[in-house]
Amino acid sequence: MTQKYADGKFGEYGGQYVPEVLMPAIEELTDAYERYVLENEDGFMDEFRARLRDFGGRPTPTQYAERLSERYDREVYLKREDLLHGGAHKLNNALGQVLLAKYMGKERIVAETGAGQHGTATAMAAAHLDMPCEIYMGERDINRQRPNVFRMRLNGSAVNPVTTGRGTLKEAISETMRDWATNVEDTHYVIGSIVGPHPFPAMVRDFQAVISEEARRQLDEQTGGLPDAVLACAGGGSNTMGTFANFVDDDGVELYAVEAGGSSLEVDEEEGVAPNSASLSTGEEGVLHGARTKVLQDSDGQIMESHSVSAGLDYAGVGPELARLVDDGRVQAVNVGDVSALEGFHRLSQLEGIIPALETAHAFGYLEEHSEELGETIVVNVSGRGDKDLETVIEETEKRDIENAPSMAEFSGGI
Amino acid sequence: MTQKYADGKFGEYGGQYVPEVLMPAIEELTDAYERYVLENEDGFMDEFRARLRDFGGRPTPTQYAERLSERYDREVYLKREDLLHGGAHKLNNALGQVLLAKYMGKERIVAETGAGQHGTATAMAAAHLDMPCEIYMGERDINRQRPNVFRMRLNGSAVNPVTTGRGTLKEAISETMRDWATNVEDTHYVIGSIVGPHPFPAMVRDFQAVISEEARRQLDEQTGGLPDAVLACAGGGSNTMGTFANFVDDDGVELYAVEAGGSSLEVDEEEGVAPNSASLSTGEEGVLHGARTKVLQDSDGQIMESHSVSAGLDYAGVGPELARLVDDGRVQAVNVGDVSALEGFHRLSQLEGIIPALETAHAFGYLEEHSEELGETIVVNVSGRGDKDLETVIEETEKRDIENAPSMAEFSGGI
Amino acid sequence: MAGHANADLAEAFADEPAFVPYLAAGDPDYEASLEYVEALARGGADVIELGLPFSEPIAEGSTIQSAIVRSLEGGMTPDRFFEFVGDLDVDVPLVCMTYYNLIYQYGAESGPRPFVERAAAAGLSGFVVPDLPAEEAGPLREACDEFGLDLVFIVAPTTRGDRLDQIMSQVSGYVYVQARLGVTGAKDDVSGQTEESLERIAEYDVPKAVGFGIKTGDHAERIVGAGADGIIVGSVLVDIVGDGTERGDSTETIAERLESKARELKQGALRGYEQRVPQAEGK
Amino acid sequence: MAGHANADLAEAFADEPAFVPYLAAGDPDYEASLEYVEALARGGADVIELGLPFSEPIAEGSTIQSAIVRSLEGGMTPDRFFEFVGDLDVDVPLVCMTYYNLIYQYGAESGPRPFVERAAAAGLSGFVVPDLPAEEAGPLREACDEFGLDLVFIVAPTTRGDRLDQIMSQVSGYVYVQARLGVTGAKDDVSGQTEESLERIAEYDVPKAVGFGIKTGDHAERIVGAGADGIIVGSVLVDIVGDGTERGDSTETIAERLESKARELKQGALRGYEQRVPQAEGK
Ligand SMILES: Cc1ncc(COP(=O)(O)O)c(C=O)c1O
Ligand SMILES: Cc1ncc(COP(=O)(O)O)c(C=O)c1O
Repeated sequence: MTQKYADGKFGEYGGQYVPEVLMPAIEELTDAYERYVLENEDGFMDEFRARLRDFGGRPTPTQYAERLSERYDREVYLKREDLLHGGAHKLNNALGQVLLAKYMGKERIVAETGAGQHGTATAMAAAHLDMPCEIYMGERDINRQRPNVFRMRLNGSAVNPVTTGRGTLKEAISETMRDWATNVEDTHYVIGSIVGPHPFPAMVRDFQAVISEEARRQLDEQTGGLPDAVLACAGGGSNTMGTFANFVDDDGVELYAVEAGGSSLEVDEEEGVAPNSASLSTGEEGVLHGARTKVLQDSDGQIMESHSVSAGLDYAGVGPELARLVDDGRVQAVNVGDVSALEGFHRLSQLEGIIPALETAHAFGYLEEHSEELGETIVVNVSGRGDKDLETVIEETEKRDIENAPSMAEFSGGI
Repeated sequence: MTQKYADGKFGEYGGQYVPEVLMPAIEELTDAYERYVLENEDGFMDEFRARLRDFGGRPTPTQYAERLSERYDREVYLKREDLLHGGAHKLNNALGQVLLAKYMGKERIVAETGAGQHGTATAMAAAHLDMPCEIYMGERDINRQRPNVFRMRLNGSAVNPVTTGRGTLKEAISETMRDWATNVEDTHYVIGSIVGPHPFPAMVRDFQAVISEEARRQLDEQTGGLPDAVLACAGGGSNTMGTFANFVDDDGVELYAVEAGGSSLEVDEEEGVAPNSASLSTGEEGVLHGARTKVLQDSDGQIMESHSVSAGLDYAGVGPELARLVDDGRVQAVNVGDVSALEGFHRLSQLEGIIPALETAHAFGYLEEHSEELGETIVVNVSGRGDKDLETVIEETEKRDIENAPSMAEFSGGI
Repeated sequence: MAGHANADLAEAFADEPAFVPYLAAGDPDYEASLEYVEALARGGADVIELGLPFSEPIAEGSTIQSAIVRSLEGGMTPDRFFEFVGDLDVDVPLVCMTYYNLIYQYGAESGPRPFVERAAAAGLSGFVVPDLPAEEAGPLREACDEFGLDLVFIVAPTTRGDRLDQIMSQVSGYVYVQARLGVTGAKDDVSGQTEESLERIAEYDVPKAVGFGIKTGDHAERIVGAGADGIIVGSVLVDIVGDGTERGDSTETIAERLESKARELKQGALRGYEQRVPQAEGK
Repeated sequence: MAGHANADLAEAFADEPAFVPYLAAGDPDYEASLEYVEALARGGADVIELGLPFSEPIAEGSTIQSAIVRSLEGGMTPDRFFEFVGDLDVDVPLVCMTYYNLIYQYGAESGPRPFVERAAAAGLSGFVVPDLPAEEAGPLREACDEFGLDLVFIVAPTTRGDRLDQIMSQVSGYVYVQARLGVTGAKDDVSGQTEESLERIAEYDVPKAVGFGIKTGDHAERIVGAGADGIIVGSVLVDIVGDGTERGDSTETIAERLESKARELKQGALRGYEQRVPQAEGK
């Protein structure tokens, strides 16, 4: 577990750009983070680890991928976060934060969600720990991600539609911050990635760092050494930093954050729209949702609407720590577009019997395009499973005529 | 791993009631089962175990269920097969059989599926092990379980609609046997439960026995002892026998096979319909799909159509070994109806943050109704996750006005 | 002839190649089905296999499955089946083809005996039970012996060695030689596996009737020419019933078609036998 | 008065309680918005907070969010905003309320200086930046000092101890006392937290303007009665613009409503002050 940057600054990135009303809560949270997470006070981290194991299903395996290895003539290993309870790495963080809220004596949880993955993870953790929970979700996302909305409701969470703006993740985060500002005394805001004001970026990273802690050990057990390259898709960046954290000090290990290139890296300033979510690759320094970081914005500083075939990568910002590591040259910010991601999705499904999340599929798109530059031993994080994406895959595969896909004809109307 | 009844007879149950054309294949399979599975020839079982770990995500946890324990004032533990790759215990068997087929030099896999859980598990295993695979599925089930059909297609399997009879699991099994009879020389039939002719019941049990092997050890680590009761839902009975296998010799451990009571235990002889799938509780000895076992049949011996809110329990037969253990009084055959299962589904979702398969939910229905008779320490097998059941839950919950369910109003039209 | 020889079945193969047609009893209804079976007798059947439909016919292809569904929907049951046999006006031996569960469940007492007793009383000569392998056949074999009925077994292209011996030690009446892998169903070619199969069982002293896929007089000719003692024909006849019923043809029309198809097959078998006899004599 | 006192803002609070209304510049369009702001001045505004809309207004409730959306859709940008300020015919001090990213991104050089320079040139008197806590405010504070502008900070009901000191050491012009937890939005009651908040900061020598939720002259009266040096009113005015626009009312009608609402609020504040003065003198 890394404990770096506990001051909340990653070079010029990070900080706490939030309304004053939230500052005391953030100070309280920072204090709790330092005591419980960093110092393991009251055995917090022990309990967290135990719950991750028994409730979450950790450790997840680091699997040798036979057919991909053959295809690329190198050793490809898969870190299987898709096997975590809930179907994505998101639970590591959600469980950590809900448990922390309990230790802090909070009585209520709020969270934002985009695709619904963080929302479902938080709803599961809240049910498990018996915490009332409300999830904010853009109205458009609610309509796009109905199964996830239903799962949250099944777990007993309220799902509050956000109708402002374009009704997606960006607006949901803003709205959750508003709820928090109103109910700050008894409420904890479970943010879904390594974004937001300090201590969130550091804390979420620490909760997710279990991914690389395990992967590093498991790979060593299997190969007796370190990988040459580690790949993870990056939206807000929580699975990315979780996958990188314990490799950052290993200079020989190249780290690749694979962003969503969407349909193009060009932006439409007029419309305020970026047809991608590649904030690490193409964003500019700015302040969004409480932190200074790389942001997709127009020249005035207005935040742009991002776009990706994968809802979970569809965010205009990125974690400040990743922004810093990219500037430092420690992490390579790369990206692949929608088509490459869809091909990656079908490839992993067919060759390895693992249907990945569309977010995850971006990492496999990059692997296909650049395997030769990645050295002998490669670890790819399978950040989530693709069950949530089946409808999208049908639609987007058909639209684009993806080469390696099975015929979608019989599923045209949806499933 | 139990190795009992390797002769294929469980008292009067079991046997090999199949067309002569299949007998040589069954003898070949029996030989392979004995050598590879029972004797670990060529390290088969070691490879199987390693793949279950790295690809499947084993071991799955045995989790202490805090809120259920509190509710019932006893210690409730959950064996988390829902965390296995694919979302149900089914992969244990599918992976074992596809691997065995490889060891046997077979070049093609066929399988039947009802709800699609065994089909998706087999498709995943086949993709993982690079085996061409065709899945037979009743046409009605294909229409009811579209997401699972799509998942199989994504993994590269063909899905063959079965139009005979009422187009459900029973017909799919018959049809797969026909394919096997036609292509018996290069094809292995991956049957989905502890049913069918010997060696399937024993072999599938041995592949699934990893569940109880782990649960027994994990519970001992946590409590220093054995449970008083073990509960598992029973359709064909593979997860049941997997969960019981390593407890059968522990006389103090009561074993409960929870069947689907459906809407009623009465049968409609006229229509040839049983509004339940409680073959252990109410079936009569008969011969179905290659084995003598307990069967839902009319007084002539015609097999009845079974019914349950959970597609995966909806089968007129049951594994011969379970039939024997019930006759011996070692296993209690119990059942709960659709309503109790739906309530169990919502209860586990809300209290523990685990959305179970509707099959699994039957075990929790029984726990609710009979917790007081089950002793101090209870293990319940969570045989699968409920993502596949969301549409059904909406429909069936609404229809019945289930008390502890969240309002379904906003999901009325489906999700 | 093997150790068991209870009924009159083997006699049907004694003089010339036997034509053994199959129909599902009660397809599509009781009355019409009586006509159809009688038409087969008129067309030259030497033995008739009468299907007693079971809900899970794992050894049948789609043609016979459909016949079974029609017959079940028409209300066929084991008791109706025995009535049917009694009502039939034919004078060739009748074999009941069904699945083991129906035999096993019949009557108050568990086991096959009540079914066999009733079958004997109805005048049946024997059984073919496709899901009952020799290993599990003991009780039924015993009951057949008790009531003087034959028990026909199927030998598949894959059956060899010990299995073959075991089957042959249990069989009586005739052995059903499955011409190809798979399930029942009419095919457009004659399986090359037939001669090989016949050769494999040549040494056993029991009539060999070849089935699975025979469709025309020419098929029949070639199969008997290859040494078969009889031909078993099902799907092509069931198709005549199914297609005719679907088209709304009259019972008489369909019965005529069956009779003429039967004649074609029987003639084919006889032609095959004629080609063979001199050769056989020449040896 | 704290260490920074750059502009004329504090003066507006010197003689009597200040009425500080808020509107989003450019809501719903440039021309109408000029009229509306001028109406507020006519109605008695002592200082006007002009919102420069940002796409992620995390501190605003739904009323002001909607205004921001309307203004952005009307084409408002930082440069248009400065134009807007230039085009306004009012003679009260103007405060720019916006989010830090717009300040930070403005101009070629990175950091807040270009924005502040331009604001000063446009005649603005200061800033309120709800997402800029004192800890991160250094560079903006410096630029304000350089160009002689005030930097207003918000004090929340939860702000205490060291945080309060730190904010108070950075504030200039006036302190924005947030009357309740949460985000902006008109409420039907006066928060009980107001008096407590005012007491907590009584010792600091800077005008205290209370905002968040003030809706009527009565609210204003009670808040000033409780010791506030001014009232900040946003959502209820923004609602007048929003509702009127939606109903299709004319710009003049809406402007008149704003002016009369402003008058009501200002009068309320004055009444509250009158109640207080004798008491204060009585002490
Ligand atoms: C499966 C999966 N992977 C990746 C992401 C991206 O998030 P982050 O970059 O914060 O890990 C998401 C977000 O929903 C996700 O669901
Ligand atoms: C989750 C789950 N549990 C249980 C079953 C029942 O099967 P069996 O009794 O063979 O374990 C199924 C079958 O699909 C299933 O999917």
